[in-house]
Amino acid sequence: MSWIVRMIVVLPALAALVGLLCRRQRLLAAGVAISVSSYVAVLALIQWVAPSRSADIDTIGALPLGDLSVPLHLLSDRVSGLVSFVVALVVLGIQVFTAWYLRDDARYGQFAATVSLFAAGMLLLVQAGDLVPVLVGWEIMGWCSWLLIGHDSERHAARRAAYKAFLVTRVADIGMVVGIVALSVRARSTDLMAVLTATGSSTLLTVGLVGVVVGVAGKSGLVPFHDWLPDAMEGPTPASALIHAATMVAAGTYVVARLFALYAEDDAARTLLAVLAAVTMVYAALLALAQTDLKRMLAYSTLSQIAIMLSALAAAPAELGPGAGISHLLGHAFFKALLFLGAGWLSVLAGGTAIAAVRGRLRPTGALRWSMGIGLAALAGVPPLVGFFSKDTVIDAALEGATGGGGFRAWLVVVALFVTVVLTAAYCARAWLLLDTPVAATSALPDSEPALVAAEEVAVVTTADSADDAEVERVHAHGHAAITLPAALVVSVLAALTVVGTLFLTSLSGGVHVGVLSALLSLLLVAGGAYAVWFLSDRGRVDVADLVPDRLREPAVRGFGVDTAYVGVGRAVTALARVVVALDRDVVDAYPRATAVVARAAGRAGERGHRGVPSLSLLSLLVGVVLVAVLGVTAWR
Amino acid sequence: MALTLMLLLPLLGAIACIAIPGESRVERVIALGSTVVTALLAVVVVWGRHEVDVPWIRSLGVRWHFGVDGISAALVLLTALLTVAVVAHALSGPIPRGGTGSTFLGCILLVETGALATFMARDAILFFIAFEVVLVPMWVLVRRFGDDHVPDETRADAAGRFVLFTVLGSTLMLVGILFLVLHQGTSDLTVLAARHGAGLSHSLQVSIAALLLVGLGIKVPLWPLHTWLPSAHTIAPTAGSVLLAAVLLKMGTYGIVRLAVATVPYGVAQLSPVLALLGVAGILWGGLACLVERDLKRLIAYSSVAHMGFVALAIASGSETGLQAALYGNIAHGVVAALLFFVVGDLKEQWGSTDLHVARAALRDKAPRFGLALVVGLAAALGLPGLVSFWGEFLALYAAWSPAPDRPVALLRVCVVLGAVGLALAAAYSLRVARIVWAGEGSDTAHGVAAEPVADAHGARWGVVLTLVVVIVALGVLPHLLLGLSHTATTGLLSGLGVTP
Amino acid sequence: MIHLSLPAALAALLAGIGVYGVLARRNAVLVLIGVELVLNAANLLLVTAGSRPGTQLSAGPVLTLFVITIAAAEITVALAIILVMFRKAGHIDLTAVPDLTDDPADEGVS
Amino acid sequence: MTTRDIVFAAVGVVTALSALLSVTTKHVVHAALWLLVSLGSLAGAYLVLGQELVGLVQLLVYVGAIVVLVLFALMLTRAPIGPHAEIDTPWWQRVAGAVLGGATTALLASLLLPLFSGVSVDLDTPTTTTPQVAQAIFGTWVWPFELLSVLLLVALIGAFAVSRLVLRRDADERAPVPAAAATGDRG
Repeated sequence: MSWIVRMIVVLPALAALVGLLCRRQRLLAAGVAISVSSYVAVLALIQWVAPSRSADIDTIGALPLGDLSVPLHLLSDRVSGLVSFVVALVVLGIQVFTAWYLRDDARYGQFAATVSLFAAGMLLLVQAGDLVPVLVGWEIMGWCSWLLIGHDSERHAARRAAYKAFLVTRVADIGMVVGIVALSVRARSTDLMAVLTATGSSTLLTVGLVGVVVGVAGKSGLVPFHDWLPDAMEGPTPASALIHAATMVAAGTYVVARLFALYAEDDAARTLLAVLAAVTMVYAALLALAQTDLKRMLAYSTLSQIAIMLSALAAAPAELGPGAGISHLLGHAFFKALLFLGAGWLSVLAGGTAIAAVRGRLRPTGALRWSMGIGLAALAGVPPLVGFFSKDTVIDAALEGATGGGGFRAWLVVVALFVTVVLTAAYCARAWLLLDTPVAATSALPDSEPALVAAEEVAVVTTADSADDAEVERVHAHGHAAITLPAALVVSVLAALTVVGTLFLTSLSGGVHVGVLSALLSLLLVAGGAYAVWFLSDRGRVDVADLVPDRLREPAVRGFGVDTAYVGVGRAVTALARVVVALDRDVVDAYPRATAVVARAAGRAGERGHRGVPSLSLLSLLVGVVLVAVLGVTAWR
Repeated sequence: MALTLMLLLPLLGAIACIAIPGESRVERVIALGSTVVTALLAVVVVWGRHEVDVPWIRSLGVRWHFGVDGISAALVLLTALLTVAVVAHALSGPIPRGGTGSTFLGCILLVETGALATFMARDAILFFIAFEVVLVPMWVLVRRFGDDHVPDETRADAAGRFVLFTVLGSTLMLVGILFLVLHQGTSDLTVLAARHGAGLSHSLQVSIAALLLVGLGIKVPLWPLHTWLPSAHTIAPTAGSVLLAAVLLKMGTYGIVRLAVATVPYGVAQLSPVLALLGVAGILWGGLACLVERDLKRLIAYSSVAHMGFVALAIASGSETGLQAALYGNIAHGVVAALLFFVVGDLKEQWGSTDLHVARAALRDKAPRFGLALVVGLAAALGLPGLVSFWGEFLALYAAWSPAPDRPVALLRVCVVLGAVGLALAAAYSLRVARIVWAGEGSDTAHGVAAEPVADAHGARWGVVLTLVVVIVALGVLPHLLLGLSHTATTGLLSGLGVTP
Repeated sequence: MIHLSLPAALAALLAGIGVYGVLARRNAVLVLIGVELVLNAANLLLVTAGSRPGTQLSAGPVLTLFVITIAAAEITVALAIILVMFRKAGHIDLTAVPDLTDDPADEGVS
Repeated sequence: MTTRDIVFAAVGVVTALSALLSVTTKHVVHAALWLLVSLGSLAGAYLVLGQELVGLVQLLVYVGAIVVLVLFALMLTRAPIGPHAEIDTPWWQRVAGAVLGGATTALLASLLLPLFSGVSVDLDTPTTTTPQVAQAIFGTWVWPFELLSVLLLVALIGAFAVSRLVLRRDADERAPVPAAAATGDRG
């Protein structure tokens, strides 16, 4: 059993290495990537189906560090098995889809290898039974996201987005590193079991857990670190699917879930998490409603959904465990992968992902239309799709926490959840109406023109509006090959999984736990939100977002200038850096230079002293000699 | 026997090289042969933990006492193997202008001799002598073989700074050593370490520790004493930069561990807050300077200041994990800086300068091998897990968070947070470089310099670079290789320090 | 028989005259003449002391010979320097105020 | 007073007087010539003291070589013939010189005279004969002797190098020495 767990981590890493070596042979690279990810998926299936709970699977042996124990163990249980399986499945789907999507890309080999490495990082994090491998997987994913987002590094926007993504998450990782250090100092070990069972300073615990929350906020895009994620749409669509669906942004949820026992004891860290999650889910859902680009809308929806997962962990009562959060993580993985891959497919057909470009383009496509429909419905939380069950499990858990003495924290989460349910239904309905209503029905309307202009202006400002420009260019340049059967199959299979995914969750303790009343309430809210949009948009003829005043809409599309704030922080640091360089040159280095100047001046003065009139110098010399002699003689006497 | 031979071989090679006039094939054979054999001997010596101990200067009580233990083993291997890489790299390209090839190779061999002797010396006086041997050949490398695109005065300035700073440092160190030897009655480092500061009054320990730390801190370099490093790195030829970063800087930290921590533990403990603060100042200062630095070689030099700050922080923690982290960080920085300087040196050879504000073609497409090596080097520089420097930096932070009992905990914890900020700065500057050089920021307008082709790495140079990449990954994935080497030695070094397990 | 106080007195006198010569002349060559007188005073003293009974190793005459040799060496170098001075400055007057402008060779070293 | 005392006194007076004249004469060339006389009579004094070898070497090296060299130097630096008013330093320096010279003499005399007073040697049976000196030089003193030969060589090369050095710098500067003709006669 344990070798399966090890293989799940090692194989993708090896696949990345091999893929990098044979990146020039496209077929070979694709073969390696796809076959290894399917094999890993099978292994993960075995791990899930036949779980053996063991917390001390050796990897490379413990590190000899004296007072700190770093066993570097892997931990295998049902949760890690299930999450690995879903991750592996999504990665497999993405690899297959990429083989078609990037078939004309010169860097396909590198891309596939990076995806493999990314998967290795995520699987390491999932299987880790030790905080150090968690950090290793965490950072490897960050690095791979930099590579994937910056895949089309010819474009300025892609380079900028990649830089921004890595930097923002890395800044948040200050908290992660400090948190992990504090937790392991508390336990004198980095072993997860030791950390969970350690008893010690509660200050250290709070510092550690808050640190981890900050780190998670960075990677999972909680406010105020959220703005990197929409910009990350600059990467090719499969990369977005990978980052959003089951790996990087969801990793935070998994880490917090692993540490849930500790969070249950510490109110401060949980309150912080609850506030951040509540703010983020509502804020991101609102912004999703206003977006002018399909992929950016999906990105904001991811932010909102991730916050929902984390809110479950922030509000659920201790005895319920982290099941609700994990459950939503898995459900979200299915339908978000589906939505992104579907968006990618659609962008190839439509030549872009801007709403203006894809408007009404869904109608004539068969399987794609169905898939997108299922995906959006799941996102909105329509039963019996997986999204409904996982989300209502979260709501139920939060309600239980609230009624069970969770206080302000839990009630905040509950309120935010219900608001988000309405908003989610609203933006899903808007997206569906925009995608599915034939253009003929809308072209007569005069006000679509200003919207386009506005979108262009926005594009100038954010430089990231029409995401995936490279794909657009590719399509415009020489057309894109029609979708292959495997790629289409991937989308369909994901759609099917979105329908039946609930069955996976049932194997999880606390995975599906829907209260009748809360379910009914959320159903009502979903229906209400969707109907409101349908009504306001005049049955899809008008974009609801256009009804928002431009004054409000444009900043919303731009993310309310958070990017400018980031740039401001960057400018401030750079200004500080300039001060440092100036200080380095003019203050720190002044001392050595002053020493040199003083030494030279002293030398010159000495030299001048020796350039007197020779006869006078002789005179004084002899006076000195005679004086010394007289002194010597008298003293000797 | 093998040990003495290993020390004499590069020395004889150097003398032979320098004695050969002009350009000929012979000195190339001599240089490569002696470094390769020395490297093999180094493996043998490290494997067998050889030691040699015979009387040398009887009237001073100085002995010809060299040996390898866990603390120096990795550094000896690093020096010996890296010199092979440096020589191979130098031989597969044009010798820098400024003198004959034989002088150039001879100086490299002399630096190797001095560095190996420093790392293996078991006698404080011997340590000092070996420490000084490195100085003059390094000066020649910077002064005569330095970057010929800059005016002669700049070269003189850089070389002069290097020599004067280092000499000042080693003079202070010598005073410290003499105090120590005078009061302990022996210069044998093994005996001194075994006494562990016993028999020295507390004030004396503190003053000796201060002298040693300032003296060696110049070489490290610690924060306010670092201004010699950027100019020396920028001017030095590739071989000089690599040796400077990978070998010479290590002599400083190694000296702190070997001379100060082992022999005057109380003094070091008293001064550790200062050491930690200076280390963190270096981390932030270097990181910030890298954000706006225009010259790539200068930038790597400042990043060296930042990385050595982590090592200083780890030493200041005083715990066993801290020492392990310091030794690991030492090696890690050696390998990473060597890789970066090899790559950047080759690029500078082609481009003539390494100004980041000049838009150039993206290495990613134009020279994928350089691109790969550069990206791996930068990833390691920002402390990416799975690459070698992660362990040193993470463990340094851990150690500083839980220092030895006699250290100021609160201060060190503040230092940890600031050090973690330094990690974010490292990410910012590494990716800034990657964005400009690797992804070709600003080269969208494909004309001028940006349109010029870049010759990719090939032959022996590619071999050298690839080997370093492999080492970086291997040590990052399997940190035991190094931690195991130094484990028992650090325990011994700290015994009596009062470290509670 | 000879009383050694006589040569000792002569040596003291010669040394005094030599010192005066060094200080009284402005011509560098003539200053050298004063120096020679002082040297010869030393020589005379060496010979005098060497002729005392019981002197070891014939030190007196031998050292005198050595001093004469050294004096020859000294005067060679000194005259070379004087000739150089004459060529550079155009005179060998030691009371002249020397040129204090900086040598351009050591400028620009920072 | 023995005969030798009287002879020595006579030679000594000549030596001292000529030395005094050589440092006071107003003729530049005369100064060198009076030095010749002084050093020659000093050689005589050595003879009286029983050191024939030293006396002969004094004649050979000093009188024969060094004074000639000094004369050459005087001529090469365009020494004026005839009395010369500006041969001496200002009067106060001369006074200081006289005081210092007198002090030197007084100091030495006060040291040496007590030391040698009453010591008298019989030079008819000299303590150190020339063969003994020769043996001492090539026996006990052979290393310093060899060292001296090196010193002479170094002095030779040094004198050569000093003049060359300045010549090269002159060539580098390409600046002639125009003031030479105008002020040369001051020396």
